[in-house]
Amino acid sequence: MTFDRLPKARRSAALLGGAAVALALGAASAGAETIRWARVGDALTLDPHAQNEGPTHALNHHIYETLVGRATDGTLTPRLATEWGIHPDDDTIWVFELREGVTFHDGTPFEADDVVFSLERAMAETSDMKGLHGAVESVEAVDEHTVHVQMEGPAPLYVQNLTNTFIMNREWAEEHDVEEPQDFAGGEESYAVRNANGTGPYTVAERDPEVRTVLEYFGDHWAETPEVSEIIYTPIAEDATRVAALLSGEVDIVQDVPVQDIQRLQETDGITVETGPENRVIFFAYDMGSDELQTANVEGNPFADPLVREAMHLALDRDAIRQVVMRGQSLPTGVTMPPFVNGWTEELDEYPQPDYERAQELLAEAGYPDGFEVTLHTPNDRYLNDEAISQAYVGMLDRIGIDVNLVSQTRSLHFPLIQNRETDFYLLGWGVPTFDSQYIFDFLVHSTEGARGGWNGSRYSNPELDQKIEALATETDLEARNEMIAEIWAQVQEDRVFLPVHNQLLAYAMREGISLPVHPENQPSMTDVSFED
Amino acid sequence: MARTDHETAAASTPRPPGRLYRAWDSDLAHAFRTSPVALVAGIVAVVIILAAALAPWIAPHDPFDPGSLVLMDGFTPPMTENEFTGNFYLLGTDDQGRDVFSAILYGARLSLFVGFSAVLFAMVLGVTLGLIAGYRGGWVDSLLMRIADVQLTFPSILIALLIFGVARGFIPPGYREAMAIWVLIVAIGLSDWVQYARVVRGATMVEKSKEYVQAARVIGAHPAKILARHILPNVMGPVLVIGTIGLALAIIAEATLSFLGVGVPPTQPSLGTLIRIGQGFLFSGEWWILLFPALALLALALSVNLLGDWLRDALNPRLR
Amino acid sequence: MAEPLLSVRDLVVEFPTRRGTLRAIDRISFDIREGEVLGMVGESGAGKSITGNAIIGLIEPPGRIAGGEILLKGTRIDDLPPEKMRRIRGRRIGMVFQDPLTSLNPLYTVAEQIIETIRTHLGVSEREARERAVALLDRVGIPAARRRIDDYPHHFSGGMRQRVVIALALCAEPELVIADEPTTALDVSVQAQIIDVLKEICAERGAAVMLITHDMGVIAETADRVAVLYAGRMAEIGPVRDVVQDAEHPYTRGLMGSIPTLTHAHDRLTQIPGAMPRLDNIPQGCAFNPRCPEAFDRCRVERPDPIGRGGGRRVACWLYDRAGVKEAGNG
Amino acid sequence: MLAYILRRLLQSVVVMMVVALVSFSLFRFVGDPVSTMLGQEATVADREALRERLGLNDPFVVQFADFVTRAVQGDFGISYRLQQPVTDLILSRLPATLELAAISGIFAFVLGLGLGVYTALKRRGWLSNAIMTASLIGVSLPTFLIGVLLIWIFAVELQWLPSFGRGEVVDLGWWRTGLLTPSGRASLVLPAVTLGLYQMTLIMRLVRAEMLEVLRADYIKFARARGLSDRAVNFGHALKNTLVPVITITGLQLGSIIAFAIITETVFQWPGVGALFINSVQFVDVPVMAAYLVLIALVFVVINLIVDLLYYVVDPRLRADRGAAGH
Repeated sequence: MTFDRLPKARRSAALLGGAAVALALGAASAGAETIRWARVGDALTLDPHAQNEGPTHALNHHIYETLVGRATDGTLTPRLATEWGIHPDDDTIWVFELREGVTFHDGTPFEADDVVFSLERAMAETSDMKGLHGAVESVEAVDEHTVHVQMEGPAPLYVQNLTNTFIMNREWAEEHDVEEPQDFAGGEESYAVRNANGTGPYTVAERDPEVRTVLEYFGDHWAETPEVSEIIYTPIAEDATRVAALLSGEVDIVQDVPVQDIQRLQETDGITVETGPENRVIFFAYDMGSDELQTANVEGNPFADPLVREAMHLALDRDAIRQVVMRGQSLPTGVTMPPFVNGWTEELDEYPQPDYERAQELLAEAGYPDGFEVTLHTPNDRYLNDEAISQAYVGMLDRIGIDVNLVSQTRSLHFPLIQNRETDFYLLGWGVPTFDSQYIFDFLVHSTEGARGGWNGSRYSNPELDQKIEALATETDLEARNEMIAEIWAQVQEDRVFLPVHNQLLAYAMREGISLPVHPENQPSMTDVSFED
Repeated sequence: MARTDHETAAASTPRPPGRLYRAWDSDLAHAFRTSPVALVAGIVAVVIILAAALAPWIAPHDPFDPGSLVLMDGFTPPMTENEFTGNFYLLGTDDQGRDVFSAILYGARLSLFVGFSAVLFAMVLGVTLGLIAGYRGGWVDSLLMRIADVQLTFPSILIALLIFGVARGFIPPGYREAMAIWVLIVAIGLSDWVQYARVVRGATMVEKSKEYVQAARVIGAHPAKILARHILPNVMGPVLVIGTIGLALAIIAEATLSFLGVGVPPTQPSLGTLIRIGQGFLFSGEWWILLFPALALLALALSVNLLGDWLRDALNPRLR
Repeated sequence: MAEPLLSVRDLVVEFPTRRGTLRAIDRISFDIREGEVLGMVGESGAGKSITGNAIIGLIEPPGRIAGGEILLKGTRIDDLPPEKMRRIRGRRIGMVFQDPLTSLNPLYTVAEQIIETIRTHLGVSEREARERAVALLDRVGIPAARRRIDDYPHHFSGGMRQRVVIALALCAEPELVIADEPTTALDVSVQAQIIDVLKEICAERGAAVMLITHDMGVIAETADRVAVLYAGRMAEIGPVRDVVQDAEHPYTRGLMGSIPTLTHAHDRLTQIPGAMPRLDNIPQGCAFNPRCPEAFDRCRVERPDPIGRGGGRRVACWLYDRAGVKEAGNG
Repeated sequence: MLAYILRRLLQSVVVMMVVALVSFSLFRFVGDPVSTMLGQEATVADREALRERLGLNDPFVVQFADFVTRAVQGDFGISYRLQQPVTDLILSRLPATLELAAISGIFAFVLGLGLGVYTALKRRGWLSNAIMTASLIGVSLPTFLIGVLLIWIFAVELQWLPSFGRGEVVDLGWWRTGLLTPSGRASLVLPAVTLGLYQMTLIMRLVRAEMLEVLRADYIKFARARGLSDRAVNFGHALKNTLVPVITITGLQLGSIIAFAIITETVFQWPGVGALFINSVQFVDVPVMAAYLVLIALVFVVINLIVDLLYYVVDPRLRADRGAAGH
């Protein structure tokens, strides 16, 4: 089989080419088809179902493919599925028509059975993707190119959950004993962690985790041939080093550009920066449900008082944060929902101008004329300038008399605080992979029970709203459903469950002559790269 | 004759080594006055330490008071008016609108406090354990020195990181912030006591066999008293030298820990934290956010190091 | 009389300090004749060792020779360039230091240290140097020298080490050996042996010895002549028998009283009250005058220079200044 | 001699056990691995299930016993983060760190020794004083800042040297080296200087201090008095004696070079165990952290042993007496 041999031959050639490029530091676009791509962290694994995490998906999108894709404008696009929809006779079944003539990297043809296998694998106990497939009852291959997914009930938005669920090859997985994702308790490395056999546009030529990954174009890929034939992917953790690598010409594209460097990079000869909104909203949340706060110096729970919450809203100067902290790289918002998400409206997005006098009056009215003391938890390595945002808000709250202790720590210490309800007041960012409000309601608004409310650190609990949220999941009448979404948002906004700050803008900096649009989920595809010269 | 009459103390005759007060007599002061390096370093160190200590009275702003910060003042270049607010700052402002000059003063104050406290902690711990180990000997000595060995296994930065991690586990959430600085002090101090202990232990073992200590023992003086009265003064010279260098090291260690993400809260930045933050602006054009704190740290650490260096030579009678 | 082996003329050694310059040696003159043993006595700080160091050109900076001259067989050596002086050290003037425990480099075997020294000066083969070293060690009394020559210094006892040091000082066959308190650090029981070895072997080879000590007893038994130093100045010099039996300088007379009568030595002058002045506080006139039982006015004003007393004796004391303007005040 | 080594080895085992115990007990405080291992959709039940599978709910003693049992067999489990066997992971990263540590160690030792000797011999020269003062700059700024400044100057502005990574490496089968390619060697320069600067200063000052002490020693004076040449005295006698204490402390410094590599590796994206450790701390990758600390302890113990043996070779006083001392 020719496609079996071809990649190997190309592989060694490309390795040499890669070496030459690496040697020719700063040389201008020598190998125009090779892209040297750097971002802050590496994919944790090549196993497509082992980690539900942005950088991992971003790399895997080059190697594996999903049934449906997400375009840079947020809409769904056909990928391995050419058509999809709810079964006309049974609203609990999703039907996917699969693309024909697709082969895996090892030459095996892609069939419906692979989809069945992959979805079942994604639902396995050790899969990190299983949360997105909780409503699936069974998957069935109707014929070679049609798959039926039987849901437990009506699931009008299920297809939105599929944009990061990759399709593997059943035979390959069985051959290498990777029918289930990595089990940490097992003590052995899964073959799929460093090896892959997908249908994606690139094959893995070299994989040295956290050091260097080389991908080569897969000649038999079904889509149009991309301009980039080779990708050298390097994680560079330090901001300054990453930017330096671009400035010195050692990499072509830098994905996680610190906001403060954007302007300077734009002004630098030979470098361009593309920016665009990310599907992620940054907000503060507070414990409004407990009787007592853990860190406050006053009796009772000031956050339970709507007046206090309103005062805190009025103290937040979103424009100043945008202007100074974010260097203009953010879209201030009044709602905890990125504009891509179904349910977003301009009215909801509006936000008040800060009014410190009014805020102080409200505090006094609420019985805190001298304010109170509380601790704010913030991550310092998760979102763009997360620590600086929190710090700025601490200053603003101080002005109205709320004395905030800022605790800034790494993500692995920060997030458990929210999950375990150990923080009164915290910063959180929320990406919405399904692009629908329900995802936000499920995790952030619904009372904590079962699979829902896991991130409801606000301890907000409204039984009436809970019912509506649950009803959303099975409402198939989209119009009625959107109405319900609007109602829920109205209540959430009225109760000021969150203190939204802004939506992040992403920035990709690259060598001049390259263009790469910003992807709302920060998962750029190198197939989208075009060269101008 | 080439001598002037009636001058008092003099240098030539050998003296019993060590005695702190003797070392601190006018010889040292003279050597200091005549060493240009020591003099400049001393002046720089004193100016910085004084400025830091008097920060609340000297600094035009209080950078630790978040309420006084105007975010729109952020990124004001030095000696320039802010384009939005028209405010003027000598050394500019950082990303939070914090006056860099005031932040340096307060930050140096914090760094020096951490440094001095950590050194003091390490010194007290090390000297005490060293005295005990050297005086008691036997299994106490073995145990303490094995602990020192194990501790040396862990490089100081790792020890500090781990102590920080542990403290976070023990201290209830509400107090973590208030305790952060003390944890830092303990972390740096604990990683540094071995040096003092070793020096003191060695000196103690030599001294304890000497007649005057034996005599004191025979007349039934309490061991603690013997240690304090007879042995301690003899080891203060080297301890002082280690301490001086240790101060510079502690200040740098605090900065390094800040880089690794542990340390004082960002609302109360130390000199090290300021540099860690400023480092992010190396390529963005706001050079002053990094440059001035870095220069301040360099001047402080360098002058303290030079003083320590000089002190080491000056206190060493054999090099005079 | 033949030209002296070593001649020291008006030697002045100064140490600059911040409180002014200290004179550690103040106009000392003496000769050493070939093959003779000159004893040099005085209390600690009197300038004995500095004199020795000055002769071999090893005054520690910032100290320096500020005046006078040192002649080796009529040739000045105090102003030689360092490289030329180096060739004299070890080759023509050997040196033995006080503490044998610290005089030997602990990291080299005895053989390595002796052979290195021999070959530095005598340009002989390694084998030849080794043979000489063995013979020399044998001569200074190291038992089984051929075997023990490859031992490290710490394998030897203090007395044995001092023998090694003597062998080292003599291995390039110098004409003069300066022995700076060679027995002070040793056990009393071996002191005499070491002095004997030193004296015998130097006599054999015709080397002169300058024996620096504060122990009048050793001088009395060993030296041909003796020089007494006090506060960096020469108090008295003369044949040892004369000086011991009939000391003329009041200080020397006091010193003679400190010759050990029993088994242990005295370190201080028990007969004379007070202590030697510090170098920055030397009284006007005779340095000894505050302690001198026979001091008179002149002693407090004018400094006495050594006065020839015949028989090779010289004494720096106004008591013997017959030509002096003022006569001795005491009756 | 053999008994000595055996005793030392036994002590080392104890030290390593203590290190393992201490580090293992500390990990419960650095964060919750489960929350970083699962995606944001995971439920409380999911997290609990994973925790159970990982054995994190077992009593501490059980966890530690399990860890030690497996560790002595060279099995440190699977990295929570990279899902590879920790032993493989560390072995694959170790060459990078060891090469960096070795090169910067050599840089620090050679330069430190040379400058230390020079400044000791010319104690009062202006150049010595200038070197002494300048060397302090290296210890008066935090390592991370020095690294970033070097990148800025030599990679961005001058574009002489690479800013990150190891360059092209050659796989020797069990060891991937960057020393055999020009880009690999170029990549080593900045990290090695950054890492070695601090140690260089320490070694230089140590050498100088020791040498000044030694130059005052009687046997040096006696060597001069024997007319040995300056060269023989300074380098044959003084230097050799200086080296005895210097070797001990320098040996111990090697351990801290490997530890300080954490920062240098992070700044230069150097694919060694230090960067691996820091990433693991952020992710609470307990198996990697534990293995790393045990590794550091092992390295230290080995270095310590080698230093002791070296000491033994250099200093004859420590060797067993061949003959009884006597007259």
